[in-house]
Amino acid sequence: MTDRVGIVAVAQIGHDYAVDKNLREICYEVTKDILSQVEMEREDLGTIISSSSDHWQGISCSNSYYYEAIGAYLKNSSKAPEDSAFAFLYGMMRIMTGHFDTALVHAVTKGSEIPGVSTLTNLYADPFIQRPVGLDDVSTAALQAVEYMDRYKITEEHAAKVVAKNRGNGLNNPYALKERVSVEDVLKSQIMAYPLKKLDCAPSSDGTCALLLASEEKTRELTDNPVWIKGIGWEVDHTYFGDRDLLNGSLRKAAKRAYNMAGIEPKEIDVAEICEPYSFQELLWCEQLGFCPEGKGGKLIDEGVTEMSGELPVNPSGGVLSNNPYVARGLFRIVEGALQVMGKAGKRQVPDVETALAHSTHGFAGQLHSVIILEG
Amino acid sequence: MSRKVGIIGVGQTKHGRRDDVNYIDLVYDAVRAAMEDVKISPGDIDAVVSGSMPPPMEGINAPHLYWSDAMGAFGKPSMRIATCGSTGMSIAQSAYYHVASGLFDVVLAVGAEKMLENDPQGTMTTVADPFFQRPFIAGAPGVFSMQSIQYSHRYGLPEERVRMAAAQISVDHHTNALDNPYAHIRIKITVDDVLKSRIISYPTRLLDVCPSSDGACALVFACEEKAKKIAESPDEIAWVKGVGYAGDEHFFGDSDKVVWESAIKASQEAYKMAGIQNPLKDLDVAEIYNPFTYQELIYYECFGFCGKGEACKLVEDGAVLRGGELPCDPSGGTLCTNPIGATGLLRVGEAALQVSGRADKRQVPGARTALSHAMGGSDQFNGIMILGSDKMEV
Amino acid sequence: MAEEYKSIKEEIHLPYKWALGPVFTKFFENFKEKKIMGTKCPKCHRVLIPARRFCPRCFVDTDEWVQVSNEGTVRTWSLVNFEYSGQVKKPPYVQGLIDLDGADTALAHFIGGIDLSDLEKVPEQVKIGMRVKARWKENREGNILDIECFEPI
Amino acid sequence: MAEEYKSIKEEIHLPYKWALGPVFTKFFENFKEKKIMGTKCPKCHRVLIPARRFCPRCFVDTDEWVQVSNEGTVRTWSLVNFEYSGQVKKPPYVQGLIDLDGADTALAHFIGGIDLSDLEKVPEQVKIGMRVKARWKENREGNILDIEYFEPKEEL
Repeated sequence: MTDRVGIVAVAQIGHDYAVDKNLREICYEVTKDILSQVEMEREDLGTIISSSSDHWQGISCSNSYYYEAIGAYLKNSSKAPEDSAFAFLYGMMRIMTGHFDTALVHAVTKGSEIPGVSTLTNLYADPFIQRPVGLDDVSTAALQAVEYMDRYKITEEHAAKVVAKNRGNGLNNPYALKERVSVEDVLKSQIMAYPLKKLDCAPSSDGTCALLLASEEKTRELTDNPVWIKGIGWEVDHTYFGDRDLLNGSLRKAAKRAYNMAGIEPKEIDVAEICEPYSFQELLWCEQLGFCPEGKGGKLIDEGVTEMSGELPVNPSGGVLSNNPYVARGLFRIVEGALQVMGKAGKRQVPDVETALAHSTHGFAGQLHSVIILEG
Repeated sequence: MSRKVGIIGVGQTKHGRRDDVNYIDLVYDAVRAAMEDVKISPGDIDAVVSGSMPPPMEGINAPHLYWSDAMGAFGKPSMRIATCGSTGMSIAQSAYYHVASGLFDVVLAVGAEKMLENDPQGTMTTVADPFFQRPFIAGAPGVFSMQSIQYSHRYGLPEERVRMAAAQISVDHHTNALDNPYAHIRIKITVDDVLKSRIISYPTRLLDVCPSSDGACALVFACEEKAKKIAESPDEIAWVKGVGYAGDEHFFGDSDKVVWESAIKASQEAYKMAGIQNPLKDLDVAEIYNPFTYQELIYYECFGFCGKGEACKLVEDGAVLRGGELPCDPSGGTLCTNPIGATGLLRVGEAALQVSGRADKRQVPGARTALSHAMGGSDQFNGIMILGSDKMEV
Repeated sequence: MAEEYKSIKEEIHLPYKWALGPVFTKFFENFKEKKIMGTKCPKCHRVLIPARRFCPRCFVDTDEWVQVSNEGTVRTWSLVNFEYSGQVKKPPYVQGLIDLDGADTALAHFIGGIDLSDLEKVPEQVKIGMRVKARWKENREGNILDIECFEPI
Repeated sequence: MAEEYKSIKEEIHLPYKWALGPVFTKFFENFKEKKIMGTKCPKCHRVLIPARRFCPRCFVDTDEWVQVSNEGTVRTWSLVNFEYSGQVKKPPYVQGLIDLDGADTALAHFIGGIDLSDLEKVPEQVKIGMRVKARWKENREGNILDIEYFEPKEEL
């Protein structure tokens, strides 16, 4: 890539603070946080790309309602809905053309205000074939889990260990849930959609986050602790659920695009922030990301490779299982990855991180995946 | 740095009431048409950008996932962009940035809508916030009419004169649509018909306002090298010369909708990039997003075609009508065809056909530089793309 | 005759519960005492209606609550004469943007007290610049429809 | 105690009437005679269920109707035990992806005839690879629920 694009500043607002605030207010506050970190005025912002969802907000053209709250009044600002990784990728492209030297990337979801993740993801399904039979986020993840457990002898205990790990990490993250969860708690929790129990599933949270992208030159001007974008890749799978290979979808190829662009191998990743709305998916995604051979996700968690003390810590922030503002969760992963590279992740900091991987996904059982590789 | 980007393929469906096809197949038809236009297949596409109106419009939550196969997007980077009414333009601009960034050589832009399977005004009402404005937006007609009525009052123009200018625009565009086989409404009307049609949302009457349509549009963007390789001839490439976009605040009462800042700023941003000094002279044709006749008068002034309060004169002199100095909406425009998610792309697509000389019976002779525009949000966003041809001045 | 293609019908019901937040809560609290409160921007000194946490143009916190009048002038209006699902009022009815005395942004609301028997006569009764005042409901619940409409003075 | 902030409640009702288009219309017409029809891709020769206008992989029009069996094997399944607004069936219920004999893509549908009295016992009754067959409703209206569910088929 010719000129590099840098991440200059990041900001987050978690569930506890956001839940009783109006959506415009938390968008305003997270944007002001970024501007104060880099001592910029709203007028100096180049372009602004936001991510939110009309169904997830109950307000159509969702960015219209908070347009000026993210400083976009009379600015060139667009919206990439459904997955906030889109907003990050699109912001990066606008910088690369040289039209803008800074881009504010923002995302927001108030999961406490919606009819429910299942009601809204049931609307992902076509109205004729799949919706009437009730496909939704949880049941499709369950269908994927049963196939995964059957083919590679992954057990409910393996999945429960992921929850215990991530909820444990979440205690160190001010923006995540604060209750520790044991493997037993997970196994005892009420069945949602076999084999997924309540604690195998991510909560529906309120939250917003933002980061400032800048051209290489502007990045050096604004910070002496830049994070560079080294590799990106994203890919979509088939429309009909029955058409897809649930255990080998689009993540493997999306990751390959990112690794090739960054010119590195999976083993060079120091820390990963992965989007795991359902516990066993962290294991499956780790396989697809090349962190272990196919089918060996269970072994990965058993050997503690992905613990904070392990060789390749996964989700030091507690991941999506500890904080899941649906549309914003992708950008939360990138923000956490950037904090790790900056060395500013506080109690959840993994020692001397050089390269971080951030991953986002949405759609039934991961129909679309995005992979971003960041370096110091 | 920014690479030169051209539009080479334009595909669209027959717009109108399309109960004969389901939503996925409607998109498939437009994408096949765009690929056949330049004789390429999905294998030649590096990335896909798509979008539509807010998903509550069709009750299907993620169109970019629902259409992935219909767009040939399987196994490709695919992203969705959505800004309500201006979605088509935002998609076109995103496809432009995809290519200009150097990340992708050939990018497919897809927009579609099926407005006749639901209650579009019911959906558009949910654009207004639920706390203060939702009871009062009344879909698009409600808020656009409140904008339209201010125009004559602002410049102290007799309401009759503005009423006549708007009616002339309606007759001109409906006549143009007769030459556009894809258009939804293709009827012969007179000024009298417009003046007598029933009130929808005063001052807007039936023939002042666009239909709700089903329809889809797909455009193929390419970098200079690929565009020259794929297109029939370099003269048939519509180069992107300028892009601009801006938005006002969410609350309708927060800003002036006659001297409309976001429309002014978007056009100035695009003109600066394209090197346009005097729009009326420098532009040969414009495809303006005008779901309501009155709004087009406001756009003429915001885009600098004339001074404040002079839009009626522009219409009365015929400058912006068929055969005039700067003919607007030779395709019949949004007034005759409005599958909203595709409409912004249709403006860009029609502008591309004009500058590449491929607009058949609706071709404006010798058109080399075209403005395309779209509007969205709560009467809030405006986006402009200037297209131009590099063929020799004839 | 083209082959008769079928379709599938369904009505989707989506329940939402939106948090008002501190500023909007206080704005609607004041409706209980028939008071319309705006907030003022320290930089541009505009009084914003509805009251807001920050000024959209200056991007700074508003820092002062200012009561505005229940009376104002019609900035623009429209007669709505078509139906749509979710509509709050049965058409025809008149709605408008009202510049309340003391406010620098307009409030969208209904305009009542208009004879709607002959729609063509409505433009004679409603004029831009017309003076109107709020008509409050008896029992108010803390939402925008606590004001029933604005009626000509 | 933080000041108690209010909220606004509203239920959005939006009516829809989605066009099926020619291929799906014919697909559901055949349900009247308890027949499940797929369409075949001329390039990759896969039989697609439900029948479709074009092949998602080859991006070409399908050109041949092929009837597939009412019987198939369970590719994967799940027991749904939670409620959400707009849900078609009251939980608990079992659903799965069924690879019908003769089809190359799976059909999502309900799996019935399962004893749901003890949820813990369900995984013993439903297995990947299990043989099932369609159970048709008496009066069929031409939609996916004309098949009430797929039920386990005793192997003779």
